[in-house]
Parts: sequence; C-alpha cells; structure tokens
Amino acid sequence: MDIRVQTEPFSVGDVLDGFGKGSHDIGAVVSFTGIVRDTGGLTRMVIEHYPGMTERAINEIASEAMERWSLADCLVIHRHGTLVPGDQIMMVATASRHRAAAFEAAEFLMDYLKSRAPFWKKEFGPDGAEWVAAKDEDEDALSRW
Amino acid sequence: MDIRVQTEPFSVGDVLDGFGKGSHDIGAVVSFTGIVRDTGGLTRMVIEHYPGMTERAINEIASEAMERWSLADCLVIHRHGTLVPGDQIMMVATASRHRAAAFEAAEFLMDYLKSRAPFWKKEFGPDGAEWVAAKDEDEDALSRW
Amino acid sequence: MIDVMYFAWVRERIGEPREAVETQAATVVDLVEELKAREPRYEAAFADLSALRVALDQELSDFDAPLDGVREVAFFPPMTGG
Amino acid sequence: MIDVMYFAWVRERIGEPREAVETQAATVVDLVEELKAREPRYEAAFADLSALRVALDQELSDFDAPLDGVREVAFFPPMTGG
Repeated sequence: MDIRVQTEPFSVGDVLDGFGKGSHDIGAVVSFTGIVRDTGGLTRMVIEHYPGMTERAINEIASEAMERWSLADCLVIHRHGTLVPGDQIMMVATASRHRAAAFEAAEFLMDYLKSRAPFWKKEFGPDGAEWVAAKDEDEDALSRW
Repeated sequence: MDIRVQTEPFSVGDVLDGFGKGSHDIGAVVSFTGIVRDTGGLTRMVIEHYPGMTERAINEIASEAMERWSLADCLVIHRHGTLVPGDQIMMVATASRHRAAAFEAAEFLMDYLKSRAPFWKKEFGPDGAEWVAAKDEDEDALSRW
Repeated sequence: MIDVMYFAWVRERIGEPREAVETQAATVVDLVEELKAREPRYEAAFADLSALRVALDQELSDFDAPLDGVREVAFFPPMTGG
Repeated sequence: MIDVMYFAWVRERIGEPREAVETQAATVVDLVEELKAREPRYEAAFADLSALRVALDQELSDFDAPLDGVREVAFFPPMTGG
C-alpha cells in the first residue's frame, strides 16, 4: 500500500511501471488519473487539505479496499496546492488476481476520496474565485458500496 | 483512437504518459493492464490470433466505446505469441470528461475483448498443454451492456 | 484548551486557519454557540450547520458529539477531493 | 473457391491453418458437412458445432448463414482474449 499526499507533479508512467512488481499473483491492474479540466475559462485551482487527517482518511479508505477485494496492492497519490488545466490532480491504482476486483476497488477508492478525504478545491476564473461545492451525486455514489 | 496488435512487450508508463495529450477536455483517464499469472505452475502461454479480423474486431469495439461514452480518446494494445508469468498481455485506456464514463468504457472494452476479439490462449504447465476454455461468466458479462 | 481549525470558506470567513480556544463546552454544538456569541465573523461562518462538517481529533464526527478529551476540532464544508 | 481457416484446437485437429476449398455449398453447415465427409480429422474437428464459432470474411456469423459471395471462412473455438 502506497499513499502520497504532495504538491509535486507525478508521472503516471513511472508510478505504474513500478506498481505491483514483486507480487506473483497479479492478473489485473487498474489505474485512474484525475486531471484539471479548463471548463468555463478556469485559469487555476488551489487545493487545500487537512495535514494529518488527510493521510489518516486515505489510509483508512485504502485499507478497507485492500481487505474487501483482497488486493495484492493499492496506491493513492493526491496533490494539493496550485494546479492549472491539464495538470494531474490525483491517481489511484489497484492490483488483484482478477479484473472485476481491480475495477471495483478503484471505483470504490475514487468514490470515497471524493467525499471522505479532507480536500477542498477553489477555482479561479474570469468571474473570480469560487469554492467547488460538493455534489449530491458524489455523496449518493457512496451508497452503492 | 490507438489500436496495436503486437508480439513486442509494451511499457504502460510510456503509453499512458502520451495518452490523451493534446486534448483539453479530459478530466479522467482509466487504464487496465492484464498480466499472465503463474497459476498451477504455468510455465508459458502462447496466444494465437486471426490477423486482419483481430484489428477489425478491436476497431469495431473501440469505435462503439468512443461513441457510446463520448470518449476523448481510447487505446487498446493486445499481444500475441509466447508470454511467461509476469508478462503483460494487454492493456486498454480510456479518456473522458468524467470518471464514470472512463470506468464504464474501460470495463466495456475488457468485456468485449474477452469474448469478441479473435485471440486464443494455450497454456503450458507441468501436466502438458491446454487451450484455455471460454468461461460462461465472460459471455454473461456482455449482457450488461 | 482545544485546538480549533478551519478550512476552505470557513477559514476565510473566520479569518484564520486555527486558534486555541479556552472552553468548557460539553458538545460541538455548545462550542459553536460559544464561538457565535463572540463576534459576527463566527456567526457568518456557522450560520448554516447543515453546510458544515466537523472532525474530532481528525475523525469525521457529528455536531452533537461530546468534546470530552478531544484535543483538536476542525470545521469545514463538505469535502471535494478526487 | 473459398479460403477456409482454422484456429486454436480446430487448427490442431485439422492439421493445417488454412486451405483453399472448391465447393458449391450454400451455407456454412453445408460446407461443414462436405468437409466432414472427406476425412476423419474433419469429423473430429467438427464433431460438436456448439463448441465452435464461425467468421465469414472476418465477421462473426452463424452456421446457417449463406456462403454467397463469401471469400474467407474461419472456424475456431470461443475466443479467450483479454
């Protein structure tokens, strides 16, 4: 299990090329990468987080995924600080014996990171700055797990 | 759309670092990588395919995914020839505005590649060689789309 | 003495990211009421509790939870990670 | 003249990957019957059609499909890609 909360950019390639190496019973690896879109003339986004609680919350979510889907490995990287359109915000990766578990666990991780990890996004655009509001559908997504 | 049928290994890292670049409306990238597991003392696996039909079938599946989920991009790499445990067999990647579409399209691609792309796997182990039988559950998986 | 932290627009309305608060409040709601009685900026931040979340010692909690033994309380809007 | 191709264990039972077949068969089933009448290895390969799939000109098809204008017929077991 590998969890990183950082301001620095990351290379999905470098991360995935090393992911799950060393385990002999991996048949499926799924990765998700979230990227800043330039909707509505967004110029930049600032992500604030709660140091300490962030690592703790992600650890809890990832541990639950590891156990529930018997993952061979699991990784979460989430950036904070200032990002611009095209920048990678975060990624998750899951490794398991079969594809269904790897897909499900990755979606579970994403759903929980969206509404249970203490990050807040502020968007800066032509009309000023605004905190991104949580979506009901993100909260609803948790009910399927 | 990028489709490759090849004997050569590939680097998920190199592939993903270039994937979706140039498009400005991508918020989510999902990748799946299939790896040869060393179950039951498997020593090697030979993948046979139907040159011509393979490319045509994958093209059809990928085009359907592009349209159905309005993907910004979509990639499929599938190897044939001799592979050993730990080798990567294939990968798919999808890029879209939102995460649900990227996840669903990647699962759709995997389900269809499993039973509609003309590949056949022969496994070599301590008890000799055997063609992998198609699983009912793989055929059933198509019914959800 | 409790460490009280604020994030996102709650932090902006209060005007600072954290402060040490001398309180005997029994629950989170009691603490919120004490803070609101202090200055208008607290009233502005805590006007609608349904728009807020609270964490006690870095674990999500509820507004009616007891503060007994708690060292760190954090107030923030619903999270928007991922 | 039709190009007939075999894959996986069908290829192994027939003993070759492809052959040109002179035939007037109207449907895939008719072609299969002609082949089975030839030699035991064809009978072995086509013993259970429910275990086989057929592609006409590189498109999945059915055993009762007509061969009119078809140039390439391929027989193989259910696919196991991915």
